[in-house]
Amino acid sequence: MDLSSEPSSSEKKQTLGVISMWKYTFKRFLWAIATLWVIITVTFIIMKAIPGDPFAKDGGLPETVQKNLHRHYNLDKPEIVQYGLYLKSILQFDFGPSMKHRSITVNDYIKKGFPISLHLGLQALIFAISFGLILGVVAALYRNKWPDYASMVIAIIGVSVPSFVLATFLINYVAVQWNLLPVATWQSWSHTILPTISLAMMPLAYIARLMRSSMLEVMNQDYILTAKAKGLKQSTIIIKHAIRNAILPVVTVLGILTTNLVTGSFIVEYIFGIPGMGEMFVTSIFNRDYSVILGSTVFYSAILIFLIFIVDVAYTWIDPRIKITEEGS
Amino acid sequence: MERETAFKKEMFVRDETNRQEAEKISRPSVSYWSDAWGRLKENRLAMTGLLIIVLLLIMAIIGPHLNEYSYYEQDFAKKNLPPNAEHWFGTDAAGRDLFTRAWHGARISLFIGFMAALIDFVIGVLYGGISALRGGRTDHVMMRIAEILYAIPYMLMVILIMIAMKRGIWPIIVAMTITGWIPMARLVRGQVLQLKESEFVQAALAMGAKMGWILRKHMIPNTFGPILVNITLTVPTAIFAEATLSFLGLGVPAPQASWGTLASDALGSILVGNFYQLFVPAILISLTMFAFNVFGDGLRDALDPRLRK
Amino acid sequence: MIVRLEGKPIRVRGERLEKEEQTPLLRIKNLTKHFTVGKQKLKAVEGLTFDIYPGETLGLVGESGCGKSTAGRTMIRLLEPTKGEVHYNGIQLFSLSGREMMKIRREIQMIFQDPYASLNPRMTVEEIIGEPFAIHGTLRGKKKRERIKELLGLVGLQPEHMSRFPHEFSGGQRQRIGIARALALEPKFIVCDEPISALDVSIQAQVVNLLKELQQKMGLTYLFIAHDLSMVKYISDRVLVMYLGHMVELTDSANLYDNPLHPYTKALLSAVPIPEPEVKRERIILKGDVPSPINPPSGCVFRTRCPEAMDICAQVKPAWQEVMPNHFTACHLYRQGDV
Amino acid sequence: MKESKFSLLSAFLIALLALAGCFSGDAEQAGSEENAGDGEKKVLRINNSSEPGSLHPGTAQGAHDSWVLEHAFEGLTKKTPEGEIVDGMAEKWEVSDDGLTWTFYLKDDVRWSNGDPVTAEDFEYAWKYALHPETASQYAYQLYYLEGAKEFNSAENEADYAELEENVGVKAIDGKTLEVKLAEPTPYFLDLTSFYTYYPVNKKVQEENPDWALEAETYVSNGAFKLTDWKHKESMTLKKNEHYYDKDNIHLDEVYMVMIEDENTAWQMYQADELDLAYPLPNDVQGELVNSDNEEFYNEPELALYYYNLNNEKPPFNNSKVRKALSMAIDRQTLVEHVVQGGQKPALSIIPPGVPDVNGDFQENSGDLFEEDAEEAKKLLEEGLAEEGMDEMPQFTILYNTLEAHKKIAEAIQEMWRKNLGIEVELENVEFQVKIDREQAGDYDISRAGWIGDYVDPMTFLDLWVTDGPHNDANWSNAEYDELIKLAKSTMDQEKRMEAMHKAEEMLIDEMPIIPIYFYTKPFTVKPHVKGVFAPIDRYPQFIYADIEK
Amino acid sequence: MEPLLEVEDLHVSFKTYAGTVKAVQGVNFAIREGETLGIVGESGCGKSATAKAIMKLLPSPPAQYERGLIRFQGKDVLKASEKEMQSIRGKQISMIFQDPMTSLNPTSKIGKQIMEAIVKHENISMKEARQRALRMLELVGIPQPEKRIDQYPHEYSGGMRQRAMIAIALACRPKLLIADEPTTALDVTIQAQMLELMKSIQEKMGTAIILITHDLGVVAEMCDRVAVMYAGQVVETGRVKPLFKHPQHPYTRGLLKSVPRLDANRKAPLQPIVGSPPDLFEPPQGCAFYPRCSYAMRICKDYAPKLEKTREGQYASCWLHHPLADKTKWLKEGMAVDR
Repeated sequence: MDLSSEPSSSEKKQTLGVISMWKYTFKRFLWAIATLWVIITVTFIIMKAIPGDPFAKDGGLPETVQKNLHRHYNLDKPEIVQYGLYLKSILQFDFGPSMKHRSITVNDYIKKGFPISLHLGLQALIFAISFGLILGVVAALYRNKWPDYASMVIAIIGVSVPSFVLATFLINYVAVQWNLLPVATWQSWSHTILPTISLAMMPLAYIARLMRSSMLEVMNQDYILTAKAKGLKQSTIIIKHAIRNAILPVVTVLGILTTNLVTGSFIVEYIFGIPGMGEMFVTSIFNRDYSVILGSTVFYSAILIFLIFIVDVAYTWIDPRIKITEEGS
Repeated sequence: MERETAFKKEMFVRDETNRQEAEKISRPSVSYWSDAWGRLKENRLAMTGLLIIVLLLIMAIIGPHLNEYSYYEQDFAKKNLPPNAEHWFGTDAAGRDLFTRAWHGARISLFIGFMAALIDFVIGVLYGGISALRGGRTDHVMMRIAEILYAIPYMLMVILIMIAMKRGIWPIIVAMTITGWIPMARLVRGQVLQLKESEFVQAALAMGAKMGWILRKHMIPNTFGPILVNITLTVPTAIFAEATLSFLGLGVPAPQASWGTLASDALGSILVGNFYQLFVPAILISLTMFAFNVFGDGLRDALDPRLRK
Repeated sequence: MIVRLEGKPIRVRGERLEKEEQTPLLRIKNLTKHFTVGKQKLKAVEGLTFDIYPGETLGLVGESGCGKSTAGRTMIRLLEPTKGEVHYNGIQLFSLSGREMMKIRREIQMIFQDPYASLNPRMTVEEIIGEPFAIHGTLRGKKKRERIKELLGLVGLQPEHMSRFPHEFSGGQRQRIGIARALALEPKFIVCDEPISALDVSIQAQVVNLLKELQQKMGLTYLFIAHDLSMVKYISDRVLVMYLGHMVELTDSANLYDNPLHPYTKALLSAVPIPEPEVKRERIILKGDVPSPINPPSGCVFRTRCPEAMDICAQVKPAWQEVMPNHFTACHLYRQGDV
Repeated sequence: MKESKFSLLSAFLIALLALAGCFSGDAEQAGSEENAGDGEKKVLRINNSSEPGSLHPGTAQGAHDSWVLEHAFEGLTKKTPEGEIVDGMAEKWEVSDDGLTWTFYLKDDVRWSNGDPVTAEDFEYAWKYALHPETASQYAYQLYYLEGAKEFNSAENEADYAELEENVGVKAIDGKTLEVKLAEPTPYFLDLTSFYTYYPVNKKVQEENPDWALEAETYVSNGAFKLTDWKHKESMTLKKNEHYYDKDNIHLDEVYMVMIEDENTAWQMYQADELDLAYPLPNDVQGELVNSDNEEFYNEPELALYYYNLNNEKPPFNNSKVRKALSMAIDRQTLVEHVVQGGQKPALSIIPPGVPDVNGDFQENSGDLFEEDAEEAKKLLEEGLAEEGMDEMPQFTILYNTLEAHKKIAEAIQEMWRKNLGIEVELENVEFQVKIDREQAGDYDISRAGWIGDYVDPMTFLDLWVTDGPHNDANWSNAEYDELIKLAKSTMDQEKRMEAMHKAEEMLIDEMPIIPIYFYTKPFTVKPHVKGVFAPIDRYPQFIYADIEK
Repeated sequence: MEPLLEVEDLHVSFKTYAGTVKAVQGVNFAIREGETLGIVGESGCGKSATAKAIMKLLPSPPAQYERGLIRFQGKDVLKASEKEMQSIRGKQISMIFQDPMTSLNPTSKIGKQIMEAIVKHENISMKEARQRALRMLELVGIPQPEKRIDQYPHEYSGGMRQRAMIAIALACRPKLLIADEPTTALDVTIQAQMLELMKSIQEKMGTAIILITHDLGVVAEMCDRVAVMYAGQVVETGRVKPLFKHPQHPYTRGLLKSVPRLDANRKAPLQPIVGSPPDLFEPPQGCAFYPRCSYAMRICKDYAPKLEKTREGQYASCWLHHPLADKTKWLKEGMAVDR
């Protein structure tokens, strides 16, 4: 029953995996940069295609004043020069001045707005993950019984109500009528509750449904049977074997979900008057504040790319089966 | 050995007829789709969803004609009426009949939803199909392009494009589909890659089948299930996205109304207690989302090969 | 059941004699197929060289991952080869254009392993069996239906099965549908890719008997791929054993069972459990697992598991040689005429 | 050896929670600080809607900037709650007979919030700064009344800057005397000196730190309040300026301004007692309050006109009968009562009420200059179309900028034209900036517009429509009208001016290059415990003298 | 001697949307300590369901234990609570499954998966449990257990995974090991290793084994006694040697006749069992094997035979053993009938 002392093929694969892991990471990094560049360019072109002057005023401005403004913001230069200048400043991590607000630059905007959006987004994410996972697991464990239906109804209501409607209702009842929580602004933790709920309902529902189907699939796997055959308790099986494997698909969508939450909060931020990046994005679009639109799109995309990258890494990290060698294509 | 005496000798005569049953298939013939349908019918929630979708479609067609009001006619003498015998869903701030407007909105919202899904479907199938079938370098390049587009946050992209275009239903659809087709393309690509390796496609290839035949006879019928599921989930997403655009004032041009514009128009009405104006579109949107989601889930379960047999 | 081989001239596969003898239906020369996995090469098939004669059944045996299926598929150009030639009736298949290949495809067919995966679940039996006609545009309408009925009868199914879907059949019935499809164009050569491995014991015999019967009736030539030796012995005239992409041993079926030469063949033979509790056999248990074809061992690929491995095995790749008449093997234990 | 990766994942999640916790910790501090002060101090909480574009008087623009500036700064003059122009930084002033040279004498005890005295140089410096081409000030044109101002502002060559700057008609004679030379006689110049572009800037501070206006820490102003806290995009805090000469009449300790864009949310905050003053109000709320006798509700006149531009260069809108027909077919009473709902006055003339005539009110003296008459309108339309050789009204579009209120009005007018004239109109909404672009390019049929007077004089409206005027989006041109405006601009004789301007207004109505719709009002709500808020016709509600009595 | 495990008249069915599948319809067998019992049958005959039923591993719904008795060491398993079952599973009875890849939790280290069972059932520290796991890995022949213990299943080869599964199953030295097709997914040479391993472990630990397989060869090699299942029922049971020599049921006979034997003359044709197994949605009223049986009598169509003793140590359920039955054909074909 002795086996040869040669290292097995899978071991070799592992060592190869480590080497190519770095190469892979580096390649991914270059790729991310290229993607970002394409996005910058595309956004820049769209930006220039959008009609409307950022300095327009009802009734119009005297030509002289307009000229001064355009010169001030380099808008009088040929577009290719503007593009070059923009690329150059982005390389220096400088997104330039806001065209509407002389008091803050786009960098200030991001510095100020992003932590808030991030806080709101992550809080919503944590809320969505914790409740989504619980709902999903409960639904799967009580498949086709009332807890399943109850959690899925909650989940479906979550995906069914537009966030602006939900937010309006929450403000009207919870804050104004019942006076339980503040209406708007971003001051204390209690101010964050309503926007968090408004924002989290959609991903919560999504996670719950994903987790449910994932759990159902995992619970049918042979290794669950193995665990059961070992005599483990149902709770041990669910916690140690089922959830851990079922959570993998949830982890894969986490990146996109996080960006959706962090970048998709503009309506919630707008309604609750939260000085985050989303609110700033919406207002800057309506103000034609080019530099802010460009800056935030580029910044958002960079985050998205970064998060996708992180999730890829996290995934290889949780799931030992993923072998980089097989990702070559 | 003790035997019951009821057995007679002739019962133990060699029976030669038994072989007729050897290859018999006792169950009635069921095609793939009727089997899926049977499975779907068992799922009460999904059937409820389907019923709601059908009702919504019917109402979108006949709803605006069920009373004498048009969706644009204003009558300030009758503004902000709660639901009553004459105006079944009440009236809005300009005295327009909400029942008619709601179903007019259904037309627009559902049109946007279905159209977006259809375009996503067409582009996604072509793109994903070509990518997977050509394989190699083409596949690599095409998937990289999709990946780049996918790295732009969806709603941001939609808003940017909406602003660059004129208002209208078609621009909304275009904006939504400009990156919306990517998940479909990925799905199709995955499916096709999988099918490409499947034995029945290999068998057809061994027989000398051409690409067109394989597409028509093997790829399309076999990817149709997952694609259908994806479509049922794209429709509500598009309706939802349209509602978001409406909130930002980027929805359909007035006095047309989609559910999204109806809802965002009515947001102010809640401040003065006219809840029904918001309830009507909100409930319709929710109902649609609910219906499509449960139907899509049910469909996925019904078509899931792992759940067969 | 008559076995065709009897009464045929003895085929001696030596270079010199071959020209005078019956010409092979297929000549496979140095067939090699590598896959790219990431940056690495997976060497699935390495330098296969053998002939298949008209009317015979050549068994191709090896464990999973030894490249037998790849070899079968590459031979009929379902996969493009990395290297090598396949001559079918003297025509080099790999140099044919698509249109020329199309003609040849009528004569070459394949039967697949998994009767569940090889039939399109969305097609009726009629469509499945009729697919070759549709592709080649040979038969239409009523004639086509008649022929399909005929084919169904040939494989022991009833005409009323035509409107049924694959999932309504049992595994054996499905495999018979697959066979009917393969027979539709009256081919000369069929690659049977493990046609019985997925079937139940009682059904395996049905399919094997059917294949034999059809061979007799229609003068078919088979390449019969299998992963164990028990059934291969029944159906094959000659058997080729593969290990890790390489040819290990090739000889007449009876010869192989009576007098296996290569240690791997010996082990393979002894590993098959036989349903005879009375018989006690001395078993050769191989150590370890099959190495990865990405990094095959140096020298003889079998040496890592070979109970008789020598120093030379790690350094020199054993040559493929005819160590006895009609008996080829690649092993350092044997030198030509040394047995 | 690596520990369970799963537990690491949970650790990551916990870390996220902790992160969230530390953020909110910060926020809570800020919150409690604010709460602590509530009991003693008199704090007025209002909503400024948006982040100000700039709080530098030279580059400020629009209402969200001005509301802060009007309380933090003071110009040469200021306005009383009654709308009178009284002394501000200047205690007295003189004007030459030709109306071209103005001399202002500053008060002695006026100081900046950092204690520096306010000097005439500060004014000269501020005005010239705003006019400097490199400042690229949007509101620089507000200073074009000064001699040489326009020339300086439109200079393109850097070499000319110094010379042109020298030629601008403002000069500090000494520390307390400011001499201003105007290009044309401007009877309403005094009104302008209370406008924020005319505010002074602390020259010393600006020269030391050009970015002083970007943050509260470095902010120096000369008004009743000083900016003490500015959380960009979030909130601003104004505190009573102890160096203000009239500080005894200032009762508020602090003004806390949030920036909530959404009117609905702001109103809900007001309802939940998180704000003391709500302006602007959501449309539906306005409608309800107008018809109620809610004592918190105020509805003050506003120096502004809501109108539709007609593209006078595009047939059939080049025909005055067609234009008049469209105008006469609008039921303005229904519109203001049911759609706009703010108690606005239907506009049957151009100048809003509240602008003084020689005697009385300009608008009252004008009276209704035309009548709405659907029958007559239909007739006129047919005639007009016949004159243009058209059988029926071609398809045309109303262009408006995206806003719920504009949409409702456009929908209603669309309906009225459909009912009264039998014509089909389309609606198109675009972003504000796009609308402006399209108007200036002449790429529209009918477009929604509004004009808020810069100063209290009919001229702020009437000079919009002079031939080739920068704001003449209707592209209307009438030599006679141009003459009348020129006449009114060249004299200080009020009687002559007013007569010319009445005539000009009548011409506008007669020709109807634009369709006046209604005169704005300023509906807002104030909590009962807040006293002394007043709303000048051309300003947001002012709370300089406000007090809180709880 | 009191049997370790007794199964009497076990009935299990599955409720699905299309109807009820009667997967197990009256299964009887017993196993004594240290013995190896083979359960043999084709796919879908209910052998796996029976095995899982013994440990009450079938999820309910859709499974329903309709009637019958499973007695393990005198205790009725079917009546045991879930908690009692948990103390039996892994400790008293263990199970290994067909596919070692899917049976191991991919995200958990092998060592952890072994220790889990030990910690659950035995009151020992983690450190001791790890020592025990190491010893188990060594016992099942995993090289470098110190290193392997901290690896994940995907780092193991197929054969090693099945070894690891055995290590998990035997970690608490159970009385009974149920092996559900433990070698089906493995290559022949690996299968041989595995059978060897199971034999040696049984010798060392004295564990009783229920070996479920479709391969008569495996049964012949491994088992003391065998139960042949068809369509949810045990049709024949007895000691391996006499049963293989003198099968008492036409199905057993058919099975034996349809597999080729390595040593037998390859020219002797295989005798397949015609047709396909019945659909368990609508099990036939009479003998389930009736449509495929070459000895079928009229009675077989309507009356189901019972399992009765036919020879010493052999039980079969077939009307052929009825005194009134016509046994001519049966006898002619060389089958022994005792009475």
